[in-house]
Amino acid sequence: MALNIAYFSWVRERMGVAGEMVDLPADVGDLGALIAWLAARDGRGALAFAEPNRIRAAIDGSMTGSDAPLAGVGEVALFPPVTGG
Amino acid sequence: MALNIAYFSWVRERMGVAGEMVDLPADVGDLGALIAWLAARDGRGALAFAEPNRIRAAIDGSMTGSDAPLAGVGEVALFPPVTGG
Amino acid sequence: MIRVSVQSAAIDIAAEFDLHDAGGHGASASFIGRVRGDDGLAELFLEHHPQMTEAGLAALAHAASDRWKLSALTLVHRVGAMAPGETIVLVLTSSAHRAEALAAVEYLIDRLKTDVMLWKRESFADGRVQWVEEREGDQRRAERWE
Amino acid sequence: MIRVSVQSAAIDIAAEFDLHDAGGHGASASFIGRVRGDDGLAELFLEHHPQMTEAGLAALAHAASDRWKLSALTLVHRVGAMAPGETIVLVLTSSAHRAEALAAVEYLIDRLKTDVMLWKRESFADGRVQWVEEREGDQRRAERWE
Repeated sequence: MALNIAYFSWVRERMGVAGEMVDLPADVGDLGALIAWLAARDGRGALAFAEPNRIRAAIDGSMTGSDAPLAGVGEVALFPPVTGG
Repeated sequence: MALNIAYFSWVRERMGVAGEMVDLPADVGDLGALIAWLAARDGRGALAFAEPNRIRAAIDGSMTGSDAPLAGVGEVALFPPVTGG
Repeated sequence: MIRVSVQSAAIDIAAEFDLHDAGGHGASASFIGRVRGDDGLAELFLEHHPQMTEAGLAALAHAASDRWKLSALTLVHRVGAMAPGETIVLVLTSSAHRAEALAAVEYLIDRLKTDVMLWKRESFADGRVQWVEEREGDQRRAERWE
Repeated sequence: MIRVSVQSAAIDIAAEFDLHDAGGHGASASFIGRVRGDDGLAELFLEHHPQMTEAGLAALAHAASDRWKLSALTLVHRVGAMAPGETIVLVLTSSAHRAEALAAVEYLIDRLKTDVMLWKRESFADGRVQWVEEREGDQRRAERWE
């Protein structure tokens, strides 16, 4: 499955890109699995996602939990806790 | 004892004056007694102080309860509950 | 910096924000109360005690700055006659931290309604004139801070 | 009237108060957050998501206006690079009643800190650059509203 991922803040810096389109293996079905897959894929992923509990996610603009399914999703954003205001 | 009294809001209107200097009988020792004495003194006092629980007071600028003693006091203000803000 | 004013002139919100030195503080919170033109209200009159009202506001301002770490506090209350839409009161606080600025504003406006010698009189288009009654909710809100 | 803006231009407080139509409301409450120059901070940079940040602010604004009876709501957040003293965020609400205006401001600033896609990066005079960490207290304050 093709999926657009956007990265922000230090996740973006560690990944070295603001976003990418990935071709997801069939067994990566939810956000938690996506984060584990990115962490295992290469060195920059290992660095960015070393602490999955510090990663937050939004699917098509809505913040969501790590059990959110990926089927039919347009864009996933991965980032540290937000710090606006 | 001579005492300055200031009236505000509808207490002032019912008393017909913004203030007065009264010569207090010796047995009028606290605020509650002062209010009762004014209510008994004449018609306008009876009107203004018909409901003592609706009257608030300040002594020399500080809001105070009806058991506050009057000895040594400069000015007493009598008024309904405040409604600023 | 504490600024307290009881004034019969209109309250200039922008000028007060400037005076408050907005640029220097991490967080600023404000409350503005205005005359509501409900039920055909034509004029609101605020009666005050020439000295005690300002002293009451100043006491309140000092109580707030004892209670919270504030870098500035502005408390301006209008008195006399005003028309619907005009500003009755401005409360403005600044602090390094938002929680303190916000709490202080809420404290000041709550206590202002129960602790300061000010009385509102409403005049309506149909000729009715009435003194505003104390509201029980105001008393409860003010007591939260004790 | 709801106004939401995510902008890289400086926030003009006076203009926003005017736009908000201050004259027409009984009670207005505001919060202004500014860059603090603590520890030799030289620049604060706010990263955002071009579409989602504004959508998040709009969702928050609508949640507040569903929850309280507001006659106007302004929510302006700056993004990009800014210097100490500059305004990061302005929250401005109006209502017929003070409790609603004040509660809505507090809700908006609390949730803004946990629900909207914005990230702060600090650059210091000595060359250090760091992403601001989430504060536990912010999470607790935001959860009060659930």
